[in-house]
Amino acid sequence: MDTTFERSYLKTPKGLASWLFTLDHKRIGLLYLFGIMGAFLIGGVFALLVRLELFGPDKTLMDADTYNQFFTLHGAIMIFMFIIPSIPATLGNFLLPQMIGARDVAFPRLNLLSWYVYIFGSVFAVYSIAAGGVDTGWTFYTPYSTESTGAVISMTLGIFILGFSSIFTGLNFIVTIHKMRLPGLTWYKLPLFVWGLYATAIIQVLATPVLGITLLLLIMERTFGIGIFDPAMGGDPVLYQHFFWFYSHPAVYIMILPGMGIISELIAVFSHRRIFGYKAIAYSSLAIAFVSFLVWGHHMFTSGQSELAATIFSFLTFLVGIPSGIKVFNWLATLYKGKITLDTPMLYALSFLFLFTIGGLTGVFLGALAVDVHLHDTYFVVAHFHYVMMGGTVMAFLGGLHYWWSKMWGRHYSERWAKITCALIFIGFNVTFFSQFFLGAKGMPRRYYNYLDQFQPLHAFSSVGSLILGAGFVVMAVYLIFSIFKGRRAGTNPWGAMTLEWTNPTPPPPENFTEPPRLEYGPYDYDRVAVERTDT
Amino acid sequence: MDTAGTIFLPPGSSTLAGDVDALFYFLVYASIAVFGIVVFALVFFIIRYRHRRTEKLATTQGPSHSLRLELLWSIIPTILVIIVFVWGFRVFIRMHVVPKDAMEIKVTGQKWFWSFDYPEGIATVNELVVPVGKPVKLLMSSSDVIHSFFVPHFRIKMDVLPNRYTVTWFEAIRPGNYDLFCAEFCGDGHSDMIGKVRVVSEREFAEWLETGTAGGEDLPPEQYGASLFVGRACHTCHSVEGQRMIGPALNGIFGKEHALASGERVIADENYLRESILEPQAKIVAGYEPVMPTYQGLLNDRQIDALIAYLKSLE
Amino acid sequence: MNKPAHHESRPHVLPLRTYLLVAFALLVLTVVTVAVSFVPLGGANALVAVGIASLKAALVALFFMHLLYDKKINLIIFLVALSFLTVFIALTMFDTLTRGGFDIITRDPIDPDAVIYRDTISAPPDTTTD
Amino acid sequence: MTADHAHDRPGPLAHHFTELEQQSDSVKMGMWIFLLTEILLFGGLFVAYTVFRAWNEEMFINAHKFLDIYLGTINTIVLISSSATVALAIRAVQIGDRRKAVILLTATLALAVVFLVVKYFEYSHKFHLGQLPGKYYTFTGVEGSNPHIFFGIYFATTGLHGLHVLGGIIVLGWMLFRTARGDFSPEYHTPLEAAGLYWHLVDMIWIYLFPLLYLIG
Repeated sequence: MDTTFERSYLKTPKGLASWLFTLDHKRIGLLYLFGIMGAFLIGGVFALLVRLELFGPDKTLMDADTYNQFFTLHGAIMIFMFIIPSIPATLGNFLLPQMIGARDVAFPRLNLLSWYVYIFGSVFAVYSIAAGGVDTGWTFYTPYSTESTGAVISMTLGIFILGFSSIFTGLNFIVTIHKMRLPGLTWYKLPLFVWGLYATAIIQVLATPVLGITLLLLIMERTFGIGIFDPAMGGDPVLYQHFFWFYSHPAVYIMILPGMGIISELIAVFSHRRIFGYKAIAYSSLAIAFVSFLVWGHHMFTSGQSELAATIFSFLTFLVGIPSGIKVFNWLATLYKGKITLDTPMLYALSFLFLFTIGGLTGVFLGALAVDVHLHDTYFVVAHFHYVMMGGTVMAFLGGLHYWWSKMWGRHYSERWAKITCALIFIGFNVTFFSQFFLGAKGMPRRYYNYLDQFQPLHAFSSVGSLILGAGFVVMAVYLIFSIFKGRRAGTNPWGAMTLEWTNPTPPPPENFTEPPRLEYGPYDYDRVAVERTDT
Repeated sequence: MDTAGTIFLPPGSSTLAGDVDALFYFLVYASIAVFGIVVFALVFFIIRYRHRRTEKLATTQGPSHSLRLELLWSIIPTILVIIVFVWGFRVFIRMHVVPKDAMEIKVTGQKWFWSFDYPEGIATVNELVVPVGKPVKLLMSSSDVIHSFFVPHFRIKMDVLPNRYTVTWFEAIRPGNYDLFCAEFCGDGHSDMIGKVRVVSEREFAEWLETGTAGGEDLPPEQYGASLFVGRACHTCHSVEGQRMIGPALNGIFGKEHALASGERVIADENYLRESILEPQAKIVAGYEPVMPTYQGLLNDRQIDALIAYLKSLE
Repeated sequence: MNKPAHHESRPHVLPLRTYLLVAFALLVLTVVTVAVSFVPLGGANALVAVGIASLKAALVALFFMHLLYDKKINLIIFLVALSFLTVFIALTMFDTLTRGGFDIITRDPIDPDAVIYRDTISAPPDTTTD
Repeated sequence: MTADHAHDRPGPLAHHFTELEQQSDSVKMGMWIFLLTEILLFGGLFVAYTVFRAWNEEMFINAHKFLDIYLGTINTIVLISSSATVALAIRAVQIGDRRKAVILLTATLALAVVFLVVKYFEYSHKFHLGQLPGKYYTFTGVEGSNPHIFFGIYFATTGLHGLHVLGGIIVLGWMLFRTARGDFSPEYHTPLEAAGLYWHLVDMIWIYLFPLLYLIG
């Protein structure tokens, strides 16, 4: 009955080998999806274990060394194996060529290679759990990381390899966006998700090599003691922090910029409204990408860097807040006079707006020099970056995943369960992390295995929230997997969207477009053309 | 300036706290205002422009951009953040310029306790005793990895680096006991690297300096040793109830034979215990990491004897 | 952007002379920079060496790597790499060269050999403070 | 969309590109972005060099005198010549002279090997003297504090660069094979151009390393 299914990228060609050696960007996107979901599961289990241990002071479940390993692994796995590849490598890979009317990315073989590199690097990283664990925190600060007896080398080597995967994806996307666009699809006609991916890719190729050399030098410091970062050999641990944050601060924007791109799509589609201030949103992505390289020192206000450097970094940090603010206001203005439908992806987009605003505003606290001195390395910082990373990126990712789910699989998930889950995640998230703002301001330092009794009620509250959050993700896994096999058949354009990927069959054929796509309207021309929802 | 504790911040107990808190609360109220505007607009638009799936979708008309509005919400936040930057910067400079008349105390962070050396030749562990109303300059360094000196009530935090001095200062405005945390991850004992700042009156401080490290010398040796065991942070890593912690449990070890990491065996007599306190790396008990720092200079002979007496008394 | 330029079906071939001249210039500059390094100029030695190296690098990039004739986007990519490297160096040096501005520490250094320590002490390690 | 065009598509054109020029431009742009990542990878080492040199200029000046300036100069000339030969090899392909291209690429490979051989002699001499990186450093002839840091940076930068030369030999060897096989024509020689770009960058990095380490220290 379903010839579209039989001819779709999911079924042609068939067989495991055709997946493992595929050059199709859509299949590679799905391979990445399985990879990062595995990483999310492992990282999430570590997060829950950490939260359970913190339910009460002293020993609750595990001893201090195990706890230190668990929070390190939670951080390292979530950042390097989940959130950095999350949106670009899965949704980006799946959608970018479809959105610009291309048949594939510029370098399909490099694309597949990047997935294998990702798996290879992940194997190293996961191996370090077996090989004695790592207890340095995901930042690997020297000299602790040069002295630690854990499997620091295999973990850093794993992350070094994962960096190549990130670079390959970024390189591929930049060239694809420059060279593979449909003739006539000019820069200002691109969907904003593509702009987000473009800005992300620029950061990926510019920043990741510095992470590479940082980790190489760290490995050399451990093996030869070359004396650049290790004070015992005459090196400077603060210089390590400069190196590390030169990558890791822009990396925060590798995580959030594609999320912002997704939100731009979702807000426009579910308000059925031309996006407000297209150029401002597009350019603010590039502005964020650029300024993100100038602000890394705000992680180091109490680290012993000079007062002059701290001041410069603080000033530049505030500059990066402005384009983020512009985006939020433009999204809000897009809702004005729209036709707003509250489908699940839109619920995630609205959650994003709510949570990201909190994350952004608390970031201003941390950028202000004097206040940061009090809040640095406390739970306030933990709460802040979870609001940005999880409340921001993960919410956007989930919104995007639900929005394009039918495009990927040709089937719908259960809308009712999806809404219940969205509520669970929203509530669980806020219970878990909002309490941590109070903990941090009260002076609770981060990475504490044990804590003073006065912090116990808030810690317990936060731990309960994490269980709600975890339950939400379990339910989501169930209904999403169920939908792949039994979900209601989806039509070509169930949301009434205007971007190109909704003009081809669902799920798409291997070559994406059965006939050359036509540019009859732009991605947000809701004021010119009435697009109908087509769903079966 | 005196600020009471709130749901956010602990009571401010140093001269700097008022300045920091003022900016903090400015940020809290400004954030609530901005957040309120965003959420109000969000909820209002959702209710006002809600669309049911059953209705037909038609074209929507609304502004595609508005230079005036976009300038408005670019310029106002810019002005706000510049105010916050300048404000934060001014307080930050105050934090970093140590008053000329400050008394200087040497702080050493090591795994996993703090030690304080007074110019008068007194040394304390995990307890910083200072007079109220007098600026105190802390000259800090670490003997192993990076630590961070953090007293929430004083709103100060500064990393303590190996091989280099860093400086911070405060002036306490109220007598009392305040928590001192290590805020930079430093290993298994990181969360137990907790000390106290005891702020006392000028007179009490002078008396304390006279009597040395808070007395106890007149106690029987076992009791004095017991107080030192806590006061010198031995209990951070050693249990006296038999559990394995970062270091081995110390009850009932005296006079018994123990296996060392080198494969040798040793009887735990007075000499061995003394050596283990002053040169901890000389003999490592099998199954433990060589992480204990030396107590050379932190304990005098009488105190070491008292500690040994205490360990002997444990079952 | 990037209108397909159909007239360029054949590559732009530089004359042999250009390559040989550039190679010759590179060799001459190498000899010059080595020679200058034997002349004691103080701090200027470093400047001259880096200046000549940059000139050589520019020759390689513009002619051997065809940046002068290639699509401008490739030149932009190259310049972006150099400018972000400059940002990395400059902002790091803002810290490393200005440490210890407010805190005059009169104690002896912990490890006199530690190079990072140089700027944060007021007195050289061998003078005794009283 | 593609099946009916299959007969007029040139051989080396991959399925997802529409014309050869688009493919060639994409590959070159991709290569330039790769070179950008290489510049920033080495960039970290340049930052370490600059920071430590600024902190301890005297030690750097004293220590650099123990590098062999003659071997360094020879290697610079070798690498510049190899860069020139690879550029000329591409030109030979562009004008359709395959024989000359093969000769020039062989010369490039030979020069690259010479570079590594010279490097090998330099390294083994330093190992012999105990001028080893970091904690293995035993040499006592350098005045100033922590000279092992200079040699640590020396080995890190030249070692990483040496690995890139080794990678270049493999890539250029493959290109030599493909040129000899006749894969490239004046119309299509993009892989050779990309390999050439890589080799020029390796040369360019050495152009900086040489004066920084050997001449001014």
